[in-house]
Amino acid sequence: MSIFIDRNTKLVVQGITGRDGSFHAKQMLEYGTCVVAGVTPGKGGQTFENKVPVFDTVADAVAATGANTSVIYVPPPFAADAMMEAADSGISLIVCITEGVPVLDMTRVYPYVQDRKARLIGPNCPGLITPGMSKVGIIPGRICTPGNVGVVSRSGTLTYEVVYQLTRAGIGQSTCVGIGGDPINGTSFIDCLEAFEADPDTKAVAMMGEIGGTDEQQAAEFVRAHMSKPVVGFIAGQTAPPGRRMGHAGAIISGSAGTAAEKVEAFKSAGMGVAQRPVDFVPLLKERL
Amino acid sequence: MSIFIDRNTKLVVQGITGRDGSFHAKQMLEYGTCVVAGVTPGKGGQTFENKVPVFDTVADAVAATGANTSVIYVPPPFAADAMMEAADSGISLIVCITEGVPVLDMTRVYPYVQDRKARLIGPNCPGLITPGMSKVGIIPGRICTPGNVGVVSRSGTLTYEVVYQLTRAGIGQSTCVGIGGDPINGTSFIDCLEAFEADPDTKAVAMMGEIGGTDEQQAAEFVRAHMSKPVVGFIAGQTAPPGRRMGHAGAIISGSAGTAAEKVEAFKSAGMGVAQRPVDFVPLLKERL
Amino acid sequence: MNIHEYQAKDIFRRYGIPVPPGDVATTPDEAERIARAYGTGVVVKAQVHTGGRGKAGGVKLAKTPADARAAAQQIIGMQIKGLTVPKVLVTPAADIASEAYAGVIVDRGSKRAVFMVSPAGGIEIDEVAATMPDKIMQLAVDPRYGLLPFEATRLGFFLYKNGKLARDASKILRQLWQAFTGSGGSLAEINPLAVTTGGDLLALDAKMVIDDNELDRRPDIAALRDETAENPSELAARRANLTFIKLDGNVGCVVNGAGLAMATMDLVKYYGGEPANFLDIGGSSNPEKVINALRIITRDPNVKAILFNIFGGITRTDDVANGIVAATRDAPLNVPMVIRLTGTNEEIAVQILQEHGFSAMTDMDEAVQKAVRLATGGKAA
Amino acid sequence: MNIHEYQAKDIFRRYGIPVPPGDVATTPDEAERIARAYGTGVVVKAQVHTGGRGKAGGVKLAKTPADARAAAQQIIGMQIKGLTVPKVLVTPAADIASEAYAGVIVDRGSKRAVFMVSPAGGIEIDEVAATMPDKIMQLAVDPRYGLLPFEATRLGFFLYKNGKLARDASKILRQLWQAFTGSGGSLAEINPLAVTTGGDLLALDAKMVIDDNELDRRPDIAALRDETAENPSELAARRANLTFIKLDGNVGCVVNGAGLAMATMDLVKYYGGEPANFLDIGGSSNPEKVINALRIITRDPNVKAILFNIFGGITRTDDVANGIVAATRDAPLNVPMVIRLTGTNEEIAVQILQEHGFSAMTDMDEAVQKAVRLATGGKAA
Repeated sequence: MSIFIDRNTKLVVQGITGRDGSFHAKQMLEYGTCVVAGVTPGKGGQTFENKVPVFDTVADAVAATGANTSVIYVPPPFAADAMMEAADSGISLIVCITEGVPVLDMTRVYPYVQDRKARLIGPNCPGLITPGMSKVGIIPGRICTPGNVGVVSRSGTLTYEVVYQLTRAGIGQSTCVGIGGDPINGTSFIDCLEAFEADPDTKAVAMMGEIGGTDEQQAAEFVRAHMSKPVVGFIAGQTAPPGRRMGHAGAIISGSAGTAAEKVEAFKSAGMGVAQRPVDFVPLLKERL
Repeated sequence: MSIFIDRNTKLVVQGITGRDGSFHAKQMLEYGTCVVAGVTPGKGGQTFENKVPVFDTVADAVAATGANTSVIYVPPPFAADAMMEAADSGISLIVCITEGVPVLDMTRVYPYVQDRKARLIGPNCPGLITPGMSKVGIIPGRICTPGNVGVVSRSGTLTYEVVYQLTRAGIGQSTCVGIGGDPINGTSFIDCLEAFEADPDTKAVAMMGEIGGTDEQQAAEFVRAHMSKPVVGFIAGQTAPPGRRMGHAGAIISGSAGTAAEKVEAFKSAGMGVAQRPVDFVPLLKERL
Repeated sequence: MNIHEYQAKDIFRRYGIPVPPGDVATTPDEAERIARAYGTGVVVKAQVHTGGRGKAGGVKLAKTPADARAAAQQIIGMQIKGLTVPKVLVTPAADIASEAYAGVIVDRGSKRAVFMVSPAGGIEIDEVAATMPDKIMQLAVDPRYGLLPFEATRLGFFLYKNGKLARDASKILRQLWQAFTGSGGSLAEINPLAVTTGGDLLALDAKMVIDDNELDRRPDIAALRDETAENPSELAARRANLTFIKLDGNVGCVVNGAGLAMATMDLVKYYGGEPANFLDIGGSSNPEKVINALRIITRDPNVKAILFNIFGGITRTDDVANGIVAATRDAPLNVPMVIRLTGTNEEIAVQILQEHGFSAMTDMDEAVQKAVRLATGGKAA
Repeated sequence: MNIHEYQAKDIFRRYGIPVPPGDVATTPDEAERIARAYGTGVVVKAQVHTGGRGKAGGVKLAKTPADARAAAQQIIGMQIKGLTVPKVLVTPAADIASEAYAGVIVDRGSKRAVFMVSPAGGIEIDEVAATMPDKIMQLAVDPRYGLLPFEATRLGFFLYKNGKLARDASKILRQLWQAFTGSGGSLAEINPLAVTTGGDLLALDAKMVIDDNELDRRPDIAALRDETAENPSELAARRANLTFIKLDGNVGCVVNGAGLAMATMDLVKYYGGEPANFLDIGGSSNPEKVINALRIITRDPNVKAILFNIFGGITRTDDVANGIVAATRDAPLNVPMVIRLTGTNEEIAVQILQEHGFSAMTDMDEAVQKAVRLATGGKAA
């Protein structure tokens, strides 16, 4: 019925009293997400929107509310600490929206979170949504509709574009996950594909990659070796010049590695559908459902 | 027949060209230990005593000789690095003789070695010996004789004293282990007791503790709960004043904790034999064998 | 952020890495003066944020001060891969016995910083990796421990069999690690790491790339940015807090979100056009960003049509519409513009645009096709 | 190594921890001068390497410079737990609203450095642990990460509900961690951590213990050793590279190995005597160490008999014998001596001793009994 978040998701919002945190906390509440707590050190005891208690630490929030999922909207200098705090406080799913986290910070965060058996999504990601049920992050709820296509992507608005086109074509989504555009992130394409393969209510997967790194190639290999469900892929950045960072910190062709062409080739070799344009997802998925 | 070291022990000596390293490497060779390699960076290619090849790194030594055990005789500033190098090179038993390793270094070494599933004995320890078979460290071979009493101790010469008395009284040893006198060390009394309990050729255990910490109390609890074999204990430091470090970095009564009296009490509560004097080990063990 | 060779060498020097002396010249006069002061043959090296300086003629050996002057004359102001060389490094020529490679880079696969060393130096490490992979040793650093001494020793002995050189190299690698982490690097490279004829190690060339996300907390490193070495339009974009990369096509693109921006460029190409740029106005809906974006794009004489592609999620499309109206009121466009907007406050945005004489589309493919048609005068799509 | 309160405060200050001003006086004159300069009431605090200063009368409040002079007069030179107070710290009296405790110590159980904080400060943390354990929060620091900001925040909010105080405390804890690790500490303690009536945090007292094994690599910290505050015989022993602790008994003990040394002392007690000292000559067989050991022990007028207990493993017993011969040749003993030697080169050692008129025993228990008998004039054992 979904991956990573569902009706049991009890969310704590780290940075709930900040500009972004408060805006999106409201949006999530409106969408129906079970937001049980907020955290801002020094604002413990306050109440957000007359219903969500605010705590000084994540540990306090977890102890008082049983929160199991966290979403982070704190500025980049504090994001690494926030991720580690969540993991150390027993949170099992951590979603970091913050853009601009130094990559050397992430090299420290990654093993820390792993040692505590938590899943991290992001940073620099739009989060995830299980349409009609729960939304954690910033993906606009109204562009989604419940259904059986899993969506996983390295980007934000491109995901919205594709999801919106799916929704308008009557193709609903089981869960949409934005894994983020940074070179080091917590959850990979493969992690999501594995979860979609195991999810009984996902029948096909739409996957949006981009230039830089080899995540898509490894994902293609995973699809070939381990997936029974059809996967349709797209790669952004066919026209990107080498050696330039295309907005996302991770979207860069290094030397001759990480090009769109090699990724598309990997998709094809794995027997995946390949969308040349975002709009191609609709017919390619329809054929496969 | 023994714990930790046996006929399959293939030893690399880290610091083999140093003063202590070369002296004890010779002693170990004479005792019959299978010394397969030495390591001193920059002396790779040399041969020690015309039979032991010297390498620049432990990784090289392991690759060339299949060494599985390491003993470390390098000066304190380099000891932490040497322990980590051994663990990272696939050595499964690391024995660090070096005295004077900063304790904050050890807080870093311990998780590093653990992550690599290696056993560390020491630092600041005399090592271990399985009489008649293999010796790793500095325990004088001639004071030991093969037999079925396991010996474990936090100290050096006190161990020799007891072992020598046992040998003269005709009580042989399965393995003698000096776990070292530092506040943080790799292998505890409990680790050794557990191994002795599992060793079919150990029939009883002699254990020499001292003031400081609570290792002996925990060991007593382990004896009570998990050991079928008799254990005789001794605690050095009945007359030590509180707050003073008695030679060993770990031998210190903090506040009112870690006294000899409380440790002896723990031994008694656990049903262990208690030697008031070193010489008492002989009759107490004879009764129990 | 890229920094110059001479800046990277300054950082290396601060961490104890042996680097040759050198001074920077922005004029041929200065270059000559520097060469004369050294009193030896010198190398004159273009300081520019791109590779391939050597092949492009940006590195020249000069035996005399007059030669140095002439070399600087040729190099300063030359174009290498679209960038103008603003200055040169003048450094004494060294007698070299052998050249190795030592670098550290953030590796996505292992999610760690990874050292790479090779006794085959002086050429691109990618080339070594492709042609003689056994000549490269890689070592991923556990960030919780940093580069451990024994790890540096392993790398050192892979580079040199000689014990002294191996130990010297291991020290340099530890210093390189400090320089790398202490500066917030995403890459630090010594290529070549030379053995002089006197038997000493010397970092003959130095390259560092700084993680942009580190700059806020490292003002000293941020201050190394050389704006004279940047593309002027990219510099203007950065100052306006826009992510902009200039390309050679004729369809100017204004998009929100990096992934959508790339997909839009790709679609321009798909329909037979060529994108003139990558431009991400980001998630906020500040009309000021739209004004700046249009200003920067219209400065490029190649641009024959402008394409807006905005998917309103967090971005409010009415804010974008207001930005378009404000920007074109002050400086009317002399190229056609295609606006595609959808999502948050789409109806309001369309109304605002229509009130000011703009039409808006909602379908991305149609909008891209139209923009390409306009840019090419109907020749494509 | 113990350092003084004022030295610990200097270190804390260097790491940004707010500590009150203060100056050190070694004479009453100085103390008066310092108090006058502050122009406020002061506290005069004994600087001595032991706890329980307050109870012993080593801390006095002084309202006027004359009072400060009088207090210093009383405190400097006084004995606290066997140590002579060499100097006092004169520090302005502060107005305190509340007192908390913050400390970090190397914990054997968790094999990590552990922070302990308690809102109940100003008393020994052991007492708090015994009487109100829920008033203590402990946090073991992962040495691979250091004290993380969120961990410091957790501790801060355990100390203070007030957000500003909690954040200030969390900053101080991070600074304390830096001071602790940066100095090679095995303990660093602020007790009390005071809230002033003005609402600021202040480290009113400071205690640090340095890991002796860190001193070689931290010459700046090693230089803090105050030899005037040490027991003279222990100072002499340390200079001779011996581990020596003075006790109150009459049997002087010279042993190789710490465990055996303690066991020997215990055996002295077992047989009715009292050890005069702990002394470990270590594993090396340098005769010089034996000479120094004898010199230090015989300086203690309480010592009525000397007991050697040497188990020769690495230590060569013949070297020890030679040391005994050399030491007694230069300075004949005026107390009886019992020598027990066994192990490496035992036969040679016995021969050397016999040649010089000493007898040697091989059984530890017999030797101890004999030494006790000699020290007590036959009254015990």
